[in-house]
Amino acid sequence: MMWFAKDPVLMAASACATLPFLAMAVILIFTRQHRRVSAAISLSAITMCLLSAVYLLMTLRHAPGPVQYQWAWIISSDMIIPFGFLLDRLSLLMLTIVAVIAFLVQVYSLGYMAGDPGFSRYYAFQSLFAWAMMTMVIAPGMLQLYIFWELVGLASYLLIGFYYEKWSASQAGKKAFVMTRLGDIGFFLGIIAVLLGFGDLGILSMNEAAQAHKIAPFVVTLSSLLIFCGVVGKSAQFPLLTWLPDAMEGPTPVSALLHSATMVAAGVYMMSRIFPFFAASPDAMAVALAIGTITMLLASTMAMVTHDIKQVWAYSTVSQLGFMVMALASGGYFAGVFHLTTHAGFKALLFLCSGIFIHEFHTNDMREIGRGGGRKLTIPMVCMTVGALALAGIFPLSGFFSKEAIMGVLAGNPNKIWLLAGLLGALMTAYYSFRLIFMILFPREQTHGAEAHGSHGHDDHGHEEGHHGATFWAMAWPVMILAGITLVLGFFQKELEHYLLGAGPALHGAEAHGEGAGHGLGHYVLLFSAVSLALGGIVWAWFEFGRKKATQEGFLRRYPKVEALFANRWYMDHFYRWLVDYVVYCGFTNLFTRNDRRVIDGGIDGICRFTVGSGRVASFLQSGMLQYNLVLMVAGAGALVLFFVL
Amino acid sequence: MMKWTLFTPELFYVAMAAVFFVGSLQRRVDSRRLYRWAVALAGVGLVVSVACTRLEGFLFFDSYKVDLFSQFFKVLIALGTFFVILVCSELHGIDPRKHAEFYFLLAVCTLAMMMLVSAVELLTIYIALELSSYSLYLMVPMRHRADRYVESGIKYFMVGATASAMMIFGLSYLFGMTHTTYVAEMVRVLPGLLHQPAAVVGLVLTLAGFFFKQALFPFHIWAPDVYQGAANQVTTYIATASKMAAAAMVIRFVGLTTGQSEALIQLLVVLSVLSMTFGNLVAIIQKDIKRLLAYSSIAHAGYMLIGILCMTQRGYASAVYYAMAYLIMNFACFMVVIKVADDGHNLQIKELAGLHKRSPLLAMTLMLALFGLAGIPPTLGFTGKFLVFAAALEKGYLLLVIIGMINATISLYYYLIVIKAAYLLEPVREYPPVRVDTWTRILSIVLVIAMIYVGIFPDRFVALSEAAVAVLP
Amino acid sequence: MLMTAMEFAQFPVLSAILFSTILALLVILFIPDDRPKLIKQVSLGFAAVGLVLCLYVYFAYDTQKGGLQFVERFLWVKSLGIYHFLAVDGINVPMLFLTAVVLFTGVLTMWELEKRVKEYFALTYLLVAGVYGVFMSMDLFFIFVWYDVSLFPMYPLIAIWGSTRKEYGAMKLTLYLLAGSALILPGILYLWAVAGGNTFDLFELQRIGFDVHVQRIAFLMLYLGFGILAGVWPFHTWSPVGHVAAPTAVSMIHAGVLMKLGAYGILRVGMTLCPDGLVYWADLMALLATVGIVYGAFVGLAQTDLKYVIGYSSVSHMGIVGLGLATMTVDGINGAVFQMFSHGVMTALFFSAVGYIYDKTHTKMIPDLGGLSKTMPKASAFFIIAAFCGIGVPCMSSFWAELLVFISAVKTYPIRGILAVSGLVVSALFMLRVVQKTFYGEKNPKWEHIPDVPLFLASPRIILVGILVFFGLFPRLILDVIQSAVIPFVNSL
Amino acid sequence: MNSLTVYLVVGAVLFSLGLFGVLMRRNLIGMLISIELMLNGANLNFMAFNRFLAPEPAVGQIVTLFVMGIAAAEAAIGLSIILALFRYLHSINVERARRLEG
Repeated sequence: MMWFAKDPVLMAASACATLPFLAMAVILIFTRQHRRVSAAISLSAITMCLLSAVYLLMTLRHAPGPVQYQWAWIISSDMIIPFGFLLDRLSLLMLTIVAVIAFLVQVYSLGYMAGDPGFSRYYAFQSLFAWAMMTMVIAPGMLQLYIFWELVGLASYLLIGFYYEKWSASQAGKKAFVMTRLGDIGFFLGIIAVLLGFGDLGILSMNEAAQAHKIAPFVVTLSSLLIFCGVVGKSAQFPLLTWLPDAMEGPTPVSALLHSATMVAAGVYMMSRIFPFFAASPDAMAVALAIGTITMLLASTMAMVTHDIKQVWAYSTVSQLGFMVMALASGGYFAGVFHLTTHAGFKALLFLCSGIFIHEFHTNDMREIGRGGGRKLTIPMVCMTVGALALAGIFPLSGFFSKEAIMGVLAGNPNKIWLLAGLLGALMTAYYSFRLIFMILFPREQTHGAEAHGSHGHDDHGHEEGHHGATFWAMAWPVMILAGITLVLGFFQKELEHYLLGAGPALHGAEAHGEGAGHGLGHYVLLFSAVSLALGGIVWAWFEFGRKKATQEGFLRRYPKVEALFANRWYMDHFYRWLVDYVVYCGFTNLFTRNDRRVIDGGIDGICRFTVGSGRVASFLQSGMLQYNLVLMVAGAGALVLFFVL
Repeated sequence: MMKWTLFTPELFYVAMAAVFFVGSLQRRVDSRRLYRWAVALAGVGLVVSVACTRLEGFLFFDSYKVDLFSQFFKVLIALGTFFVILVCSELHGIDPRKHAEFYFLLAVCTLAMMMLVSAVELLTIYIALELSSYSLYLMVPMRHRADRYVESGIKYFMVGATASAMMIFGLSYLFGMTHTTYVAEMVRVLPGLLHQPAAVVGLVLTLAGFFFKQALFPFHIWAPDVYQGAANQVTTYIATASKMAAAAMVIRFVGLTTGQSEALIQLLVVLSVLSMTFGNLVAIIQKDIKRLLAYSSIAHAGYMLIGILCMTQRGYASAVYYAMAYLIMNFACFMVVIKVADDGHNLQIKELAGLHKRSPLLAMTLMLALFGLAGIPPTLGFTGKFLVFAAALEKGYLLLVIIGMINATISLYYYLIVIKAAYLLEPVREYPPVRVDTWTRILSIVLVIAMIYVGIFPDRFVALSEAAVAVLP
Repeated sequence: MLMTAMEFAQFPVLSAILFSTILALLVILFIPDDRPKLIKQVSLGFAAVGLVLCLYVYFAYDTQKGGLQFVERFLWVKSLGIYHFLAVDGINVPMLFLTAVVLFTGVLTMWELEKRVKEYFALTYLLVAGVYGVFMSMDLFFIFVWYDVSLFPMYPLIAIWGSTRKEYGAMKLTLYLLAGSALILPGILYLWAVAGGNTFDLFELQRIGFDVHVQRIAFLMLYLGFGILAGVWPFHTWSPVGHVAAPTAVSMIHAGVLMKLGAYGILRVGMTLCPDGLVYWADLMALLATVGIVYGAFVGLAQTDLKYVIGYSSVSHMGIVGLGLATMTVDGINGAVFQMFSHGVMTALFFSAVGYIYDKTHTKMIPDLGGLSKTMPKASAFFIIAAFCGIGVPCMSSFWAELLVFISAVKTYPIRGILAVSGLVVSALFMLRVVQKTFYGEKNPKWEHIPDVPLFLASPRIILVGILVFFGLFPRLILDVIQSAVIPFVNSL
Repeated sequence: MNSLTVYLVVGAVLFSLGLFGVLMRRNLIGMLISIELMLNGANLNFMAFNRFLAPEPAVGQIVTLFVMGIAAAEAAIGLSIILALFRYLHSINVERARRLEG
């Protein structure tokens, strides 16, 4: 233990990498029956982590280079899989984000989950989630990253399916796990490709080697693409994006966590983690850019038609993740990470606010909430509006700055189509987010019954309590804190940029290329057009949903086919359903099962039956008639003679 | 004459036969007393045989060879006889008036088989063989209230008589070709004569006689009917002691050929494969335990033949070990059968149902014995098979060994059916309780220990069988 | 009187482990039938003794020194060259530990057994004696003997105490496995005979070395023979049927330990003695293993019986072992041995968890269950944890094993490796499907009255979970041991 | 005419006739007689070999004597068994005795 005490940095990092796990173990093993104790343990663990993270951020803010600790986790022949901590600017930033969001969500959950029978379990899983995510963030090697990446998946599976008695919840959990697993296969193969082609899985050495072109380009491209599959799965990019909207089956705080700082952020984080490696392969970057763009646009269209409040935010998450991938893929390292940061804040805010509404009205349908008097809940309403503004990219909220950064990067791309797509995305973002806000703010009776949306409320564990009880405040405070962060975070853009890009010359190069074109006059044109598009989106939403005479139907109602396409997620789920039902179940499974029963087992049983049958046949040799037997014997002797003679 | 001491065991059984002959002349003899006499005499006979193990020499103008090999088998035969007599306490399978005759025939048969083991001259072999056969011919139809089994006696007799006629005809040709009746000499010249059809016919027909005794396919045909039709104790005797003599004879006869004839080996390979396969296949569908064991004995003759056909010291030794193992395991099975069916009826497999409750000890003995027969360690049956297959592989008969092992797997199936009956099935109707007296209990425990001890610590017994075959030329 | 470490080192620990089981068997046989409690206590006591001794071996094994330790060797049958040769190296140390753990937890799992208690535990000990024997013998004769000893008690164990189609399952399993041993015995004897027929000592035979053709034939026989027990596709069908039919603890021991005997046999006998044969057949091995991995997962998707599901997952997981062995690399074999261990613990946990559910509900059909998490959260949790382990969730020991195997498999056999890795998705789908259908969803009113598992009955499962997680977090503790044997082994190939 | 071959042929014919009889006769007594024929074929062979080839002239004759004795015993045993069977079946037709099979 001595070496711990000597090195406070190490101690802090270790705290992040162990305490939540211990909290989970203790809760699951000992304190399942004691709800308060469980919450206290979990909260204190995450508080410690938060403090450690902040401490680390403060201490190592000006450190010249990354601080790295490693121990061999396993050693097999010449392969060493280390466990350790890589503390550099990016990981520290992310660590802090995760800790903050996780902390706030856990506080919020004190209110939201109060009275739930699975309260202790909930906190155990929350701890697991936090632990996995934080340890992943500070992983020094790809394998450790992969390991905790998987654990993040596990934790989100558990939390999404938290209301396991609800079929749809467990279904959503399963879907999330399997779909991300699909991407992870690629990730895993990508790691092996790196291992085979380069031999070292340390993140720093990978990045350096790729930048210095020490790795064969083919290997870089191949492994980047494979690793990007992991990002596709985890960050819900096209074509594996449909699990994320379903993932809101979990408790709302979980969605907040999942959509902001942990699960989906993991993908983008990993991409930025090995950004120099990615950047070394233009082909991979192009693919990533395309996929990010497609994702962003598809998700935006989906968000425009749904009435489920959480689903809107879920689609918006997907679309924002698309933005981040676009930014990273066009070389905008800072823009991507910055958007990740701001997004973490305002998306958590949005979800937590929605959570309050859902908690209050026991429904997910925004029209129901509106009719129920959602506007009367002032704090969440205001905060949600703040969040929506940030999402739409309105000055001076954090989303504005990060989105501008992304636009700047996209503008730097010689092919302007990406920029146009980005601007279109910004428009749609503003439209769908304010569609939601307006629908809650200005409820319409006549829309009643327009669409019988399945209620996802939590009637079975609802409870009546005053709006201003402790429960409410436990939820309100985190929301307000987040709203505050959202308001001010944008102004720290320069500081953050300085902080992040001070990291290394390698990153500078990439960034300079990406952001260079953003300055000057073009920059202001871009800025103006983006903001005006966002405002246009808001106005459009006002026109259709906000004003007194608005039908609150949306222009898409006029194109039922398109609306159906959007509402059905471009039939992607149908495709997967078909894939699972017909290819997996009816195809392979059925085939193999029949093969197993009929051919293999049938063959074995057939051999057995044949043996018994031939016994029956052979027994005819032993007839009851004495002389037949004698004939057999004599014939046998004769055959033996013949055998000898011949 | 000192030389007569070599003949002590045989003389003893002559005396024993005489005693029971006198007994059979008595008008009314208590069967319990006869049983006690028989046990005592057979016990002494065993002791005498053991005591004479180390004798060596020739008798009767060199037509009778006493060596470790023969004495070892004599001990086994005496042991088998002793065992059989031990389980005769409830001799319901035979008319009480004929018990003395039964013991008399048993003694004569034992005597004949002992002679057979030592005989190295054709006429002696023939006479010993006939003597033992005739006693068995008479014992088989002795069954009390034989009903439908009455035909087994005539079947045995007819098949046996035909086989022995064929054998003597074959012997006549061998005699004609080699001009001698001494096996050792005959075998020396025989390989050179094998291109002549007459020699071949002679050899094959002679072997047919031996194989008949050993119940190898296709000379097995008497075995199922006789096993099923004879009284339980008689079947036990045929399956144990009589098998020993047959094995010894075949080993000695083949052992003399010293493996010069490729064709002979091939012939034996074919026979052994056929025996194993046929025996095991037909055994699968049997319902009567004794009949099942008959087929299993056919299969085991095939296994034993694998050891013999290697024509190496190790091969013979393994066959000797196998024979010993077979004696013990088979006897254990039959003992259980006799005890469970103590009124002397033929036991069906399903009648074993619930045996584990009716008599756990017998059930365990049966299970171990059957696993032994199937060649499952750590019983001696496994060690026997292992040795046999090892010997075969030393000669490179890989395929033969694989066939043998597949057969062992098939055999496991029907043994498992019996075990299943004993351990799993619930009796469909109330069966009479199994009476297990102290002697049976002791015998069972001894058998169980023997089966496991010899299986786990085979070293001494392997050494013994190797020493026994070392005297073969 | 306490023995000092030095004195203890002289003590024949391995024999003590082996003969403690036989002693247990005898002791149990002499306890009267009407005292089942005592029988169980005695069983547990002996299992604990075995566990302690195995733990001692585990920790006393010197990984720095490596090689064979705790050697006991003397001549058993002179004329054939059979030795009583017990020793451990890095490969069988974890296997012994696994056996002891599974036995111990298995005895605990069957604590509520009421039917023919004495025979049950006697047979279990016979079975375990065989398993121990195989794992510590270094003599081909004894490997085979103990191998068979461990197989045949399965018949009564399944046929008497089993459930679904028990007689069929028992018969099929026994015959199938003994048919496998029908190939092993000729293989072993063949090598022995070719080597001159005077030693069964594994390492002497290894030193002698064999001709390539001999190795090819012998390896194929050994591979198929042992492979049947290891559930190599397409010789796997006994395994689901047998597992379904077997009583809980027998399934635990069988899937947990016995199937490992097969893989261990391939490694210890086949690969040690026939390296050239291995090289020749490795392609086939890798192919069959890959097919097994994917196939097992797909077939598992269609099953409606919990134990069938586990049975097919075993096929899939043992495929991973096979794939690891086929790579012939240190990583691959490390992973394979590690997977043998992890899978053993994991399936033991699986069956143990299902055992409780089956005991209480008397059904293991998935459609009849459902929502069990609500009524018995703890009992369900064990199954769910096992399922996670089966999926290959990190920080469970099987993850590491799979990681190593897949890395080396993709290196050695790229196409097959990638296919096998893709099988992970299917296995995730199928495990989660089972978990969802059995434990999630609305609770079934039929099972509402069922109590959750009490602490004592849960203890075996807790132990197993503990081991899984412990070695998941600290894989080096076991991998270093394994590796100490695998590196020289691979170098000698 | 006075060669070994003739005797051997006659012996073989005797044996074959006996064998044929054993296989064909459905009458147990007939079968028994056929077996005696086979033995006589063997006897003839022994005598012939002894006369033409053997170094020790007595051996074949001794064998023959023994075989004759044995044949007598065999007939006695056979007849007694047939008698026992007749008591039960009231027939000496072998076709009646075919209940044990398989």
